[in-house]
Amino acid sequence: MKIKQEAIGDVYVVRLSGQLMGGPDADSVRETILSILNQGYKKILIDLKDVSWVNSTGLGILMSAHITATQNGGIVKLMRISRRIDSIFMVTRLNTVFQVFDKEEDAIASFEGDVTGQKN
Amino acid sequence: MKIKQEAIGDVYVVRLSGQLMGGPDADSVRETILSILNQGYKKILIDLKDVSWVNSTGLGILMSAHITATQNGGIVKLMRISRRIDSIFMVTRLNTVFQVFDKEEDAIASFEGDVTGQKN
Amino acid sequence: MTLPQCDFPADRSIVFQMPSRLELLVVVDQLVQAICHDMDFDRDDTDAIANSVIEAATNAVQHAHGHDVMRPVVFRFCLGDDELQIEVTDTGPGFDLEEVSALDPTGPEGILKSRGRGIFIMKAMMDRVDFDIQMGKGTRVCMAKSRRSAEAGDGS
Amino acid sequence: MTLPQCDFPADRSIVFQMPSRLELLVVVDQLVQAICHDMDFDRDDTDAIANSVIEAATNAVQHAHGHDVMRPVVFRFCLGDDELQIEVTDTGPGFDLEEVSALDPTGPEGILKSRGRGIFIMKAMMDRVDFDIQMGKGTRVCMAKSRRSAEAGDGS
Ligand SMILES: Nc1ncnc2c1ncn2[C@@H]1O[C@H](COP(=O)(O)OP(=O)(O)O)[C@@H](O)[C@H]1O
Ligand SMILES: Nc1ncnc2c1ncn2[C@@H]1O[C@H](COP(=O)(O)OP(=O)(O)O)[C@@H](O)[C@H]1O
Repeated sequence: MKIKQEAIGDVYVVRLSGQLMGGPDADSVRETILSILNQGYKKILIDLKDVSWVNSTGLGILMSAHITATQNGGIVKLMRISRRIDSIFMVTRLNTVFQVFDKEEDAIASFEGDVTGQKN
Repeated sequence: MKIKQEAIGDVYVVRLSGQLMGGPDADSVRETILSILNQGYKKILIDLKDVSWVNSTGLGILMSAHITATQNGGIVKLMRISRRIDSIFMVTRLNTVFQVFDKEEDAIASFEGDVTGQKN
Repeated sequence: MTLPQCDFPADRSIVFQMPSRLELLVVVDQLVQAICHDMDFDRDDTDAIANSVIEAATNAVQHAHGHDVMRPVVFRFCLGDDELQIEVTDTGPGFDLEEVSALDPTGPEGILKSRGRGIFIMKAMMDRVDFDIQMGKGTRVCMAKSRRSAEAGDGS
Repeated sequence: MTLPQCDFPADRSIVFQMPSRLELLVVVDQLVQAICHDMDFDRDDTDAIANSVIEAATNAVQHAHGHDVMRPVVFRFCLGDDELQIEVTDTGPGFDLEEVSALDPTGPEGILKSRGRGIFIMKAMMDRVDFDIQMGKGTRVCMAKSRRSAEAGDGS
């Protein structure tokens, strides 16, 4: 799995590619999320466009990101998940935990007023 | 492998899809070529656009088609072969036996005056 | 490997064996996709089967073999007329299926956990999932799924 | 199967076994593509390797096993740092390699034949191809190819 990062205004976009399946992936996503929170960003958007599949360990990585962010007053949203990943989200009900967007602009716009603590 | 056929003027286009690898493929291509020649067509164009790969048995099928056509005063040309199939044509020198075209219009045009006996 | 061999007929069996490396799950995924394509499974069923095999393989690599790359994971596929059967076998310690199945990963407590979804996903996505667990010897996960079109006539 | 087992190390070996059915060559192709992708082979080398494995498998199915679906073809892959080694093993009658290699399939006589290109293709597309033929017992084709980038430093 590869990770690219980009700040768009006060939203920090994390673009993953490859497969999200645990092992070293878990640590690198966790560290990325922590460093983003440490920089003061609260709004995190994970782009899964180039992730072909996710296993349950990968779902755990996303759930940890969610919990870490929430504990630090932040929020994690997802965008551009494939039909295959969507089906695993439905089955595991993670679609009730994460807001998921098809379009980047809608995802970015959705953060408006979501988090009171802005990047300082 | 699937076979579709279409007469465009006096050129008979045979469109293959799938893989060309012997077994039942050999018979169906042979029968197709023979029936085309029996209908009086001499100009045969095999479209390989939707053939992902060819093995040596598949090359043998094409070579048999070439020989059958030639023996009956006809000619077989090929079009739209993938990079992968091209490499196997280079290695086996079948590129010296068959004329291969990238575009259908060029392939069709190339038959002009190729064969004296027209469809009757 | 002391587990009983499966009795898939030779003319319909594909066997695949790989070291316990998570990186190779991408190869497993492609293999399963190709088998499902050959059997004319549709896109959604293919994804469901590939997801389930990956879950079973992930458990074998992580939990059974602890990422010990010298220990192979064995996959057997039986390509039936309308049904694909799959066995994933490891030589790990086994586990208590009842215990791990006790917590619903979609319930209020389970959903916030970062683990415990693998077996649930297999059960949700396949028609049948059985575990043959021999404590201290190994686990064999047996799964099956029929083509949708094959079910069309059964009135369900 | 009386042929000697290969000595690929367990932590780098993938094994694949299938019935003698030409339709399954599409599965072999996808498997080889996935392994080559995992090893970072480029497009052209991947095609060359897939073509060669398909040739060896075609020979095993057609010539060695005469399409007898009860007789499995076994593939072993050793994923080295820079080189992929592949063995394709059948339990057929074997053959006279010198005899079948006598006619050049690109020469004026050979080019017009509809057969006799399989072994030539393997030799042209792989770095190494060896045959371990045991008459009446079986044939094992051993092939290897290195990544181009891996050769870049050797001055060739
Ligand atoms: N093949 C196996 N060998 C040993 N233990 C296993 C195996 N499969 C599952 N387990 C045990 O069952 C638990 C639940 O597995 P699972 O539902 O896949 O979720 P997860 O892998 O996320 O923990 C695992 O944590 C592990 O303790
Ligand atoms: N695995 C094998 N078992 C038995 N005979 C084989 C095997 N591989 C090749 N042969 C023999 O060698 C000949 C040449 O093989 P090849 O170069 O692949 O061309 P082709 O398969 O088109 O004949 C075959 O016709 C067959 O007689």
